[in-house]
Amino acid sequence: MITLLMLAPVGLPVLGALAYLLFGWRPATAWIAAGAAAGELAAAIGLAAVVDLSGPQIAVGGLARVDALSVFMLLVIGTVGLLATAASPSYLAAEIRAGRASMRTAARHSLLVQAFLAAMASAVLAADLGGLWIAIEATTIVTAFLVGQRRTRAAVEAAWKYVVICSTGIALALLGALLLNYAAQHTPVRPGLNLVGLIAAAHTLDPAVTKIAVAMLVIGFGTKAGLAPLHAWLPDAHSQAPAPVSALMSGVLLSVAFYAILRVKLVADAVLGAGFARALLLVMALASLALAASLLIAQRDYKRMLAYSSIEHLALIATGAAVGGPLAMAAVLLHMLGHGLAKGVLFLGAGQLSQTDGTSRIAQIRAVAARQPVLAGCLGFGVLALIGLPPFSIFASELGIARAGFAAGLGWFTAIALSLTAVAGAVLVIHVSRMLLGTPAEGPGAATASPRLPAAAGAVLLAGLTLSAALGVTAGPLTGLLHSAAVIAVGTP
Amino acid sequence: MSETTYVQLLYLACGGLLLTSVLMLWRRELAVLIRVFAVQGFALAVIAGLAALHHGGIELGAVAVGILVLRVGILPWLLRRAVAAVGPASRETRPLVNVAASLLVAAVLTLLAYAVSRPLVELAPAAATSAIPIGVAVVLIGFFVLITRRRAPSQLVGFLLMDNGITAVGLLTTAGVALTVELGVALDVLLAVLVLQILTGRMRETFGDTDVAELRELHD
Amino acid sequence: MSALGIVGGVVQPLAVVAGSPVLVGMMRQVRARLEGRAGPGIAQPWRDLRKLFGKEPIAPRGTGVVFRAAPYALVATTLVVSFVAPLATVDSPLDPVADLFAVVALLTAGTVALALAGLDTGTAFGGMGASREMTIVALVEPTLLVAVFALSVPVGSTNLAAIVSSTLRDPARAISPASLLAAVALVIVIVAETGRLPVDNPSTHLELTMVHEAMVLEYAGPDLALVELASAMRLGVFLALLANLFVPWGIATTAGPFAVLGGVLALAVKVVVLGLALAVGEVFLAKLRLFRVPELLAGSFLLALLAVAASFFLA
Amino acid sequence: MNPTGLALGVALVLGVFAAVLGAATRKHLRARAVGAVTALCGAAGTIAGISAMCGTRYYAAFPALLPLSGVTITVDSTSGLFLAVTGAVAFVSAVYGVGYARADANGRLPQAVFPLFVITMMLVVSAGNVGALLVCWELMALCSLVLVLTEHHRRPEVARAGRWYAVMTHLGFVAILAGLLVFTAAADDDTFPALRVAAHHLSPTTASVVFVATLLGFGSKAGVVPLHVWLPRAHPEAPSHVSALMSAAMVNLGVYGIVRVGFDLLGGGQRWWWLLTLALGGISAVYGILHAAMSTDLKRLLGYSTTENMGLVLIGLGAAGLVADDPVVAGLALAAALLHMVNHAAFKTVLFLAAGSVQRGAGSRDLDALGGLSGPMPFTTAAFGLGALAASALPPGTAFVSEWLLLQALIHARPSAGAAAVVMMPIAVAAVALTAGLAVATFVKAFGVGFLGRPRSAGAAAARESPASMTAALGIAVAVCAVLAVLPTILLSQLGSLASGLLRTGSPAAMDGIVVRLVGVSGALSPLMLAVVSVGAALGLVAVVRLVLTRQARRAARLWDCGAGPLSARMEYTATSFAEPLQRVFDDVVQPETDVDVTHARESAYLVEAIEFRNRVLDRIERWLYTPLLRAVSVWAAAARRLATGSVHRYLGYGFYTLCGLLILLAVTR
Amino acid sequence: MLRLWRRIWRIGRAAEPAPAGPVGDRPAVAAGWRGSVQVRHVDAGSCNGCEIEIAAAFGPVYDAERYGARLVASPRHADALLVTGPVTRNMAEPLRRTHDAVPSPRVVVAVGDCARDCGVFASAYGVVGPVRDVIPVDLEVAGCPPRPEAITEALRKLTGR
Repeated sequence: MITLLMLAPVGLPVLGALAYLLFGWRPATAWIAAGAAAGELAAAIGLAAVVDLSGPQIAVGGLARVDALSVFMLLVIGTVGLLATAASPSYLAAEIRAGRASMRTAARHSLLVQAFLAAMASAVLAADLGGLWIAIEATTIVTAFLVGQRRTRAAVEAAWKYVVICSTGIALALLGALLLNYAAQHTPVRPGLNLVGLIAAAHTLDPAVTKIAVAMLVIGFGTKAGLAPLHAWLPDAHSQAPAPVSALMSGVLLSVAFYAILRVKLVADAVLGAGFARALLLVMALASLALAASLLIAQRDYKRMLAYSSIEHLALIATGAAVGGPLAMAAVLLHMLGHGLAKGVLFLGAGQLSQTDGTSRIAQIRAVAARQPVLAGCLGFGVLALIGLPPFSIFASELGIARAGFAAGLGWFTAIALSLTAVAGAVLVIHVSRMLLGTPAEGPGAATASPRLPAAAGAVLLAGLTLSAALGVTAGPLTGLLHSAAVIAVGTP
Repeated sequence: MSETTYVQLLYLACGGLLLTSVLMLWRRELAVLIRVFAVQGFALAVIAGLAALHHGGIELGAVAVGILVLRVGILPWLLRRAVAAVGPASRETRPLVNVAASLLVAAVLTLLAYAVSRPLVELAPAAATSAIPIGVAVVLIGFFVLITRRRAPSQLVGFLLMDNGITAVGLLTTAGVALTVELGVALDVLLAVLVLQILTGRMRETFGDTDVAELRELHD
Repeated sequence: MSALGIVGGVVQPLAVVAGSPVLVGMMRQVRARLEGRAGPGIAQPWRDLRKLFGKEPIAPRGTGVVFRAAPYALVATTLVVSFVAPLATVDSPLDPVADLFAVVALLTAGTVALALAGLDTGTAFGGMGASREMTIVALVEPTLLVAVFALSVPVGSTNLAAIVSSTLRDPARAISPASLLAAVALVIVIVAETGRLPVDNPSTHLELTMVHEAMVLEYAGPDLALVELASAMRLGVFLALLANLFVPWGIATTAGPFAVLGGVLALAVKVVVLGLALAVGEVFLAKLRLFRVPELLAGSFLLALLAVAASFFLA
Repeated sequence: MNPTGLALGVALVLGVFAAVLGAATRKHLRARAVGAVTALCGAAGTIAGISAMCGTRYYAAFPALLPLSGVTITVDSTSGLFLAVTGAVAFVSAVYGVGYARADANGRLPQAVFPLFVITMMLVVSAGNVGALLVCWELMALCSLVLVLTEHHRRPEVARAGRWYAVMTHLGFVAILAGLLVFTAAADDDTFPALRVAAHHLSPTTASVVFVATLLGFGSKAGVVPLHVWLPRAHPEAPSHVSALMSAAMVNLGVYGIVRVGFDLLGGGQRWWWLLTLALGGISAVYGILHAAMSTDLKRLLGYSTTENMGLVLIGLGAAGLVADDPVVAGLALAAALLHMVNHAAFKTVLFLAAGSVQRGAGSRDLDALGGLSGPMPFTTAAFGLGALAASALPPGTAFVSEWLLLQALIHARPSAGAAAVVMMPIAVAAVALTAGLAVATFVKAFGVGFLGRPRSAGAAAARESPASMTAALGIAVAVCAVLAVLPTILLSQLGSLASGLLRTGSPAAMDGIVVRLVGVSGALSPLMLAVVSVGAALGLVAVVRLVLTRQARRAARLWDCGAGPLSARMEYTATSFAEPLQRVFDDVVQPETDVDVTHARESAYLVEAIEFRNRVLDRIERWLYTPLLRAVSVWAAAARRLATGSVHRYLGYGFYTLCGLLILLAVTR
Repeated sequence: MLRLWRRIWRIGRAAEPAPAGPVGDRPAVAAGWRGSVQVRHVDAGSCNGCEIEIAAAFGPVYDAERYGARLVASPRHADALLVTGPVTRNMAEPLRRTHDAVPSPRVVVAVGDCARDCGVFASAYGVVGPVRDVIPVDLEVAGCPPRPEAITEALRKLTGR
């Protein structure tokens, strides 16, 4: 039973992928993707209940393991996955109508998205670092073609950069994993790369080797998480990928990669004490924040803008992780979920906008609020959610991170991070307000009626915002899970 | 096989590994690069084979065979296809850093690798582990190739060079990772290369060239 | 509310209303004599007022209730001040109103009413006069307040009666540096506030140089009478306040008839002396250009501020 | 649940209900429904506030709300004052909104957000822990931002104002956040009692960081110079009932923050904090009123006047903190500051609502295009006139009493305070005095040019009076203003005990219902007597003149135009020309920009065809502080763009160099 | 300043002693003014000769002010209009308006021959006529220009002093 429940998050998308492989994309199969994502979410909820009742579970011959932290990540994947896949049918239909895609492309898109979901689910379910690494590398491979789906020059360029930079980064992580394995091999218990075993054997691991390994792993997985220095693939890939894929990549993939860092950090803290990983993460986080904030200021493309905002948020998450402690970790996890929801909504909304307006330049879009009030409302409130205004949950998580940061004696770093976040937030508001507000242009072109937001897409956007707002008001049933996940992420001192 | 033979062969193979890496920095023709890469793959396979013989693991033997197939057979073949498809004009790599400087950098990187790898060697001093720095050096040289080579296929080679280095480190740490993981890793690398090869093709279709440095459309 | 206060409340407004036009007439007479003219006599302002009250009131078209009410507000505020301030008697019928800040603000309120009336006419001259008057007020009021502050700090109260009786008790205070600086500052701002030379020329016929006159160009008959009466009363009240703040001697401290009579007489003497000095001074002064006036007022503001500083540091 | 909690709960429920109505009802019912329910909500908030001020405290904790933080509600007497003010302003604005919003701001979003704005403001002052305070603060900012943007599709300035507001409020929030979190880090948890305990063992540096950060953050909300730049943009561009709410209620919350953190939580603290507060207040007061005096946009003028009045409040707060050793004077200063805040709320409500009526009735808020409104808009004119009287601190207006109290506090500050106070007090008095003088000129301009005289534009000529709901709201606000003006005693005793509670001292003022009598120092004032005597004198005078002196009827005559043709409205003094002498006086401070364009006739360069003169008064602080800042930011942004050139080699290089550097570091430091 | 003092001291009173009271009728409307009249001067087209004499009348030597007459800046403040010159076409309407602006009771004094019968400008093309053709005249002062004594006397008739 538990095995089945643990296989479901991977299996359902794989079945969905098979369905698309066999039947292609058509109205009848369009909603399979969302169904699989919903199933994944349901399985995640089921697992959450199981884990809550009877603690961590192991299945599939020790290859898969689930605890509160991974269940929480599964919930993030399921939720944002459901949002993205639910918005996909209308998105793909519009792409096909516009002649930018064919039924075959749509089928391949859906197939790859399912594979993507499966890869991410297996990443968080993996019981050892090797499996985790494979799953994360698999996400690169799967999404490469999604990024390059349009086959335009820009799309190919983005895909190339994406694959080259991510593969390079992830190769460093592999080296780190191998070195960690090497260190583990020379301990009495030989835990291999098993995540639990490594922590258990922490006191016998060689610190010097672990240090090198952790550095490689953090930089490597940091690449996938969009942290500096190997962040540069992110704006290109996010701006070129189809909207649902961008939503998934930004909303979930980055978090999943960061989940890997969290796991590595657990080992690092157990072996080296909190200082090393904290310093590494803080430096990377502040560098990423500074970079994202600087590049956001003069940003001219709203999808790239959203991508840089993802870097900023992952940097904030990294700051929280560097701070450590139950409050910071709970905030980090909540931030992942909140960011996933907000960024999902924003990328889906941005997709709608670029479909209707045919451009992703900020300067070419004006007065959306007057033309498409619902879409503008979703984008506007999405940005407000993203910059951390209540009632959206990012407010609560940013507050938690900041509070923990000041309490942990990292006041200056937290203050710098907060200031940079504020700059980024201010800039986001300025850019988006330029697009949303104002009087619609008069003259030729203004007469064409603005297409209405498809009902399904609108519902998805509203649902995402509502969920984000609800989470910001109260975590409700998630509270317990959040706390136990945070306890796991903090590790045992 | 005696201990000395094993050590000498191991060192020979590792030397080959480093030498081929340096050669890849030296030579410009893509075809030559691929041949050198195949040789390096062979050296890697030898290391794996030696480890299998020395430790007597069947798993390691399978890994050696796998490496042979993948790195001497499939990957050079894929690379050759990628190069063959591009016109003769672009069969030569045009490095962003000239060859002399590249070689100098490679020397520095090797030294850095030695310096960094001291704790690795000290953890379990043995013949194999003392060669770990070479693996690390290959990784760094591979990274360097990645950031200085303009042609898509040569960047691919750089990536594979890194990967070879990592595999070498894995083999030299004598701590065979579980076979499933090893398989997964190999599969991922293969897929990554496949993806990159397909993308090279698309790049040629859309840009008419495979000069990566020309990919400057997406910027701020 | 003492008997003395009630007596003062009755006597002072009467004295001010009756005496102020005479004061103005006297000042004009002094000027006339110094200019070699015979002069119309010191009762001339009363003759003018009597005649104006007998004339026809006029409602210029386009003006509203503000225009009508302004003269009454102007006179009423001045009357209230003369009612509550210790001019002839040291007590006030309404002690909680006899506050120096309140008195200054009341007098300013009257000016504001007149400026609004000027704007209400909608003529260019009315607006011009109001604009200039408010510019001057904006600079005069701070000086007044700061000077008041300087006088209040040593006493520890802004109550007029308290200040006056404190000076009576401690005569040395009248010649303290703070007091002298404040006195000079007050003289300057009173000159500005009452529209005398060198800030404003009350007898000008040239609209372009007018300040006070420009605002009242539309008034006729009784309205004009009220305005003229009010400006005379303001002059009288300001001079009386100035006199009593620095030289309070002679003011009635008991409610006896002789004391009150003495208080009124002392007030008359002090005000006449000040008025004569002002009139003589005016003969020797030319009107300043409007944009030189702020320099003068800034100077007096500085003096007042110095007075405050002096009262803080030297106390 | 005690009466305070009950009333607060009712207010919140009503507010949410009004928001639902705003989102759900049909267009023609919406304004009425939202207005009525929001008014009730405001009334309930006022009741809650009054009840809290009378000593009924309310406490509640909701640990499940706001993940990771929890929400605590504490309504004490300090909260009560602000709650009551907010509720009252909300009541009036909501009634006004029935008529006003129907025409101008009747969208679903603004109507739904308006009541939410009200309740978030109420919640800010009711928050009992840092998390709740911060969340409500941001919700309030969010709601006000949405409301400011209501008319964005009509005027491009609205979006610009919204951007300024959003950025400034966001940065201000970060300052508050940092300050309070530094404070919280030293405490057991983030509730106010824990913070009060923690304040005792806070190091002076940390306490200073907390105070300065929160002062900047809360000060920016209060529109304190140099963080005021958003205020004269955002307040004018919002719909007028929102402007009133923002300018009369929201800015107060900045004061609330400073009072709460500075006096209540930190418990006074170091002298230089309050010197800083006093200095900021003085600069704000003078700078604000100076720009108000130069403004020709009626609502912009009112916005700058808000900066001025908040500056005066800060002077009071600063004086209170500065002379904290002398409990009597400190209490007096604090009570004066709070009274001035209440007074400002009252008259600013009147003024903004009246300005809204003008905008609606005459179609413009440019003083240079108004005039002659006393005929067609008598109620509005009367209301604005009384509001202007109150705002210019002349008796018998509201602000007169509080400024009098403030000056009394400054006068009596001397014996106890140190050298800093001795230097600062004269300067503070000079600032207050200068402000008072300029305020008179400013409001004479606003009222005289805007409402009196003759109409300067077709819109003003065709002006019509606002509907009954708007005039009723104006009437209520004017009535409150009048009561505050003549009977401040009913409020002052409460404020006195509130101030003494905050400073932990005795009450500074005693009241006998009519006379404000200071305790411990001499000083008494009776605004009621003053008003009665003034009005009595005026009425008596009218009687004497009408009955005794003149018996002739008024004759209507044409305006004296020197006998030339009829005067046209173009000959009237405008707001610009009215302020011109003042502008010349303060030339060096405001630095107006003037351009003269001379167009010559084609035939000869000596013949002039047209001369165009433009005169603009720009915000100098904006030009000196923000323009270079913005330029620096854009330079920074341009430089940063070189980080993302699109070269994959460069991108990989970042990783390579970092890796090498890290490896070297590891090799060196092992 | 001291020089000015000395000069004032030396010159003393410049005004000539007041001549005997005015002879002739006082306008009836001026009866209630009792020693006070405010005068607004209107130049309806004069050659400025009369103006000089009016100025002289109010100067120190003749000092019309001592009888209670005073020049004012606005017809609203005035009781009497002192009109000089023949009424030109351009000044006819302004003169009427000025007269209308004066609150009653009011008088009009035509000063100089031109104001009385157009003098040398009679029947000139730009002239409407004497003042009485435009507004009612209560008092006339003859002379071209009239002597200051005459003007003063006319004013004394109004003030009654």
